[in-house]
Amino acid sequence: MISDYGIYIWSAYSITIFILGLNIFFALREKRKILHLLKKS
Amino acid sequence: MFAWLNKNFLSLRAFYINTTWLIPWIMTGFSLCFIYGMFTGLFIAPADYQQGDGFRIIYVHVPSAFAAMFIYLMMAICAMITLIWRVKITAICMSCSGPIGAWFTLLALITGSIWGKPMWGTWWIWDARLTSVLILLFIYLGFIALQSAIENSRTRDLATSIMTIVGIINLPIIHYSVIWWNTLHQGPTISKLSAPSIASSMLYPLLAMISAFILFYFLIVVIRMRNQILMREIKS
Amino acid sequence: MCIHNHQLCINDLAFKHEHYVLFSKLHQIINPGEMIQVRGHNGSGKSTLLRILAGFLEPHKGMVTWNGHCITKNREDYIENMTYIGHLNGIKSNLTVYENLRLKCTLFSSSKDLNIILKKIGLEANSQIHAQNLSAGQLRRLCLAQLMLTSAKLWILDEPNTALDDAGQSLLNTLVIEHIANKGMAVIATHQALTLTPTKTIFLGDHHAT
Amino acid sequence: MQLNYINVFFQLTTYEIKIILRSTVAWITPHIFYVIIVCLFPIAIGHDQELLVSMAPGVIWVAALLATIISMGHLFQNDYHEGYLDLLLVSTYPLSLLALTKITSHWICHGLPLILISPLLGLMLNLSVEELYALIFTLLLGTPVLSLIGAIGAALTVAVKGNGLLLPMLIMPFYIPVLIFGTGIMIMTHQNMPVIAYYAMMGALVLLSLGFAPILTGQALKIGASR
Repeated sequence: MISDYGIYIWSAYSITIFILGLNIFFALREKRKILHLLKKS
Repeated sequence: MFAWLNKNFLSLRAFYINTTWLIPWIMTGFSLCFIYGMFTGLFIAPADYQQGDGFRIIYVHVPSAFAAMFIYLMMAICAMITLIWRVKITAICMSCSGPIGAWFTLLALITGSIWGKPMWGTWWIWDARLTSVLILLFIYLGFIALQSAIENSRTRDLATSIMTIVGIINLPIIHYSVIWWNTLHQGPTISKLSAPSIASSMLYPLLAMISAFILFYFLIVVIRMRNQILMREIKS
Repeated sequence: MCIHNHQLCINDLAFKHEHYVLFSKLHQIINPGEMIQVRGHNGSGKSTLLRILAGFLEPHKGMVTWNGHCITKNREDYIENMTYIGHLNGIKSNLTVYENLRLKCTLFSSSKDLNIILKKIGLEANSQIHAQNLSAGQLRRLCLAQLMLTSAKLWILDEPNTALDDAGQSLLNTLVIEHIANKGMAVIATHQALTLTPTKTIFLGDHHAT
Repeated sequence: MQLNYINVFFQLTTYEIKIILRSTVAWITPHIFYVIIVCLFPIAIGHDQELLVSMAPGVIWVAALLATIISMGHLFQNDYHEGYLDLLLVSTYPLSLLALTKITSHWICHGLPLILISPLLGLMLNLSVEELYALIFTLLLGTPVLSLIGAIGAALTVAVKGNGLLLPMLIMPFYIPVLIFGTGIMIMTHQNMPVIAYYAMMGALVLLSLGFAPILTGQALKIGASR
């Protein structure tokens, strides 16, 4: 198990997952917006 | 041959149809690699005898730095194709890749500095590798700025292509000059970021994470390209 | 192929702005000795069409060919035979009139006698004056001197008669007539009627605007 | 034909230089800016001689970079707004040749004076004679690269409204190798180390950008000027 530097490792991993999630979020939000536009037109 | 390619792969419509079934596959591949890499990287791989558990940050830092450079290479290839054959799909690919690349570069910088804190005792060090990644971030930001400044879509595609090509010519020069600069200024010669002769039990999770990041890039870029294709469809 | 056998061919040309179609399905053939007038109201895409013909812009559909070759692919050959005057004069304001002419001579590799040209455009007395002190009409005349410098077969003129007085207009007319008589071609965009009758007319925008 | 190109190149360059020099204020401003930036540093840091000497290469080079970018903004902007760029585009000569004339004239009007002023500034920052020579030589090799690379960015952003800050953002990263070698050579001169190899590297940079930049600038002009 992780014994030393725990806080650094966890923060690095959580930031990674956060940024990856942010990318997915942006892409999907863009998609939702465009689908909304498509429905209107 | 070109007409055939155009009909089956390069036209926007064909791309949209072809990628519909591709997305779930990329997603599965990404999840498998990511979960395996995360799990073994965090819990299975043995601790480094010099850095202890601190080296585990390598499993997010190196893949993101690799992805950042890989994405720039992809953009440069797309830029070449756009300039030479005026293919639309590669231009869309390039414009969608820019922001993703910038995110990965930022991630590499953040994880790098988090790694640096326990290893070097400071958040930031003007080490050759970190500095050249920082410059890569600036280039990405310039790309995004140019992209958002030009309104006409065709001009934008071609102008950013040229900019990307200037970047790819310059990047190796920047990289080597930064390395030279680093030795000149006699900075701390700890190169802990490179892990020489890595044990295979440490290597497999790393490879898995690298492929996970690349697959993630493909996933996002395909989704965003499909968005752009729909957007252009709406506009016309 | 005979040397006079030039032909500019507009084939199914379409151009759209980000949101709307400016023009589409444009066909026209221009042969030596012909003059085309492009007509249409403001914003109907006259300048855009001319910029496409000059190769500055790429159309979204269709193509423009010169002697059967696409003008963007075979640009060197086309450029030798084409000259373009936009609605901007392209005059360097801090060079004198004479220097501006010399600069154009260099750009179009011409060796004509500049004094004759200066006399023709009526700027002989002003030849040592900086171009920023000229009036709009004088600037336009200086700009049109380009037509006397090049040996291009095809002239693409965007609103050539703006700001010109009567003498300037007639100078332009004689230039165009001479050019057409020498088996030249001209594409002229204007929203006002020309004094000389065009061979063909391209209408942009509302088709009943005649 | 080849001779003709060289002829045209010289004629056009002369005209471009005339054009730049006649709008005196726009021509002088970047140089004054350069001097002011360099003078700001001693004022900000204080008159610690040791510190100033060790900072001088960096200060001078960064100021030179900024001054070049400032003057770069005007490189194609006026041509674009006056319609002169259209003339260049329909000229029978290759665009890369015309771009090279613009770049050369820019370097002669903005790069050379920069080099001429810099020994003076170097003296104010207490540089030794060897370092002054190094400063002049590195600037002599470095400023053409700055003009060449900057021209690509200037051509790309020519049609962008309010491109004041876009251009620096775009091309600053590409200036970094020049900055590194320029300051590096001066530091090595200060430490009495052999520097010939690094001059050769800068020379290589000049040749490389001389090869690529005019072509890319020509292409960029064609693209940037489409409106």
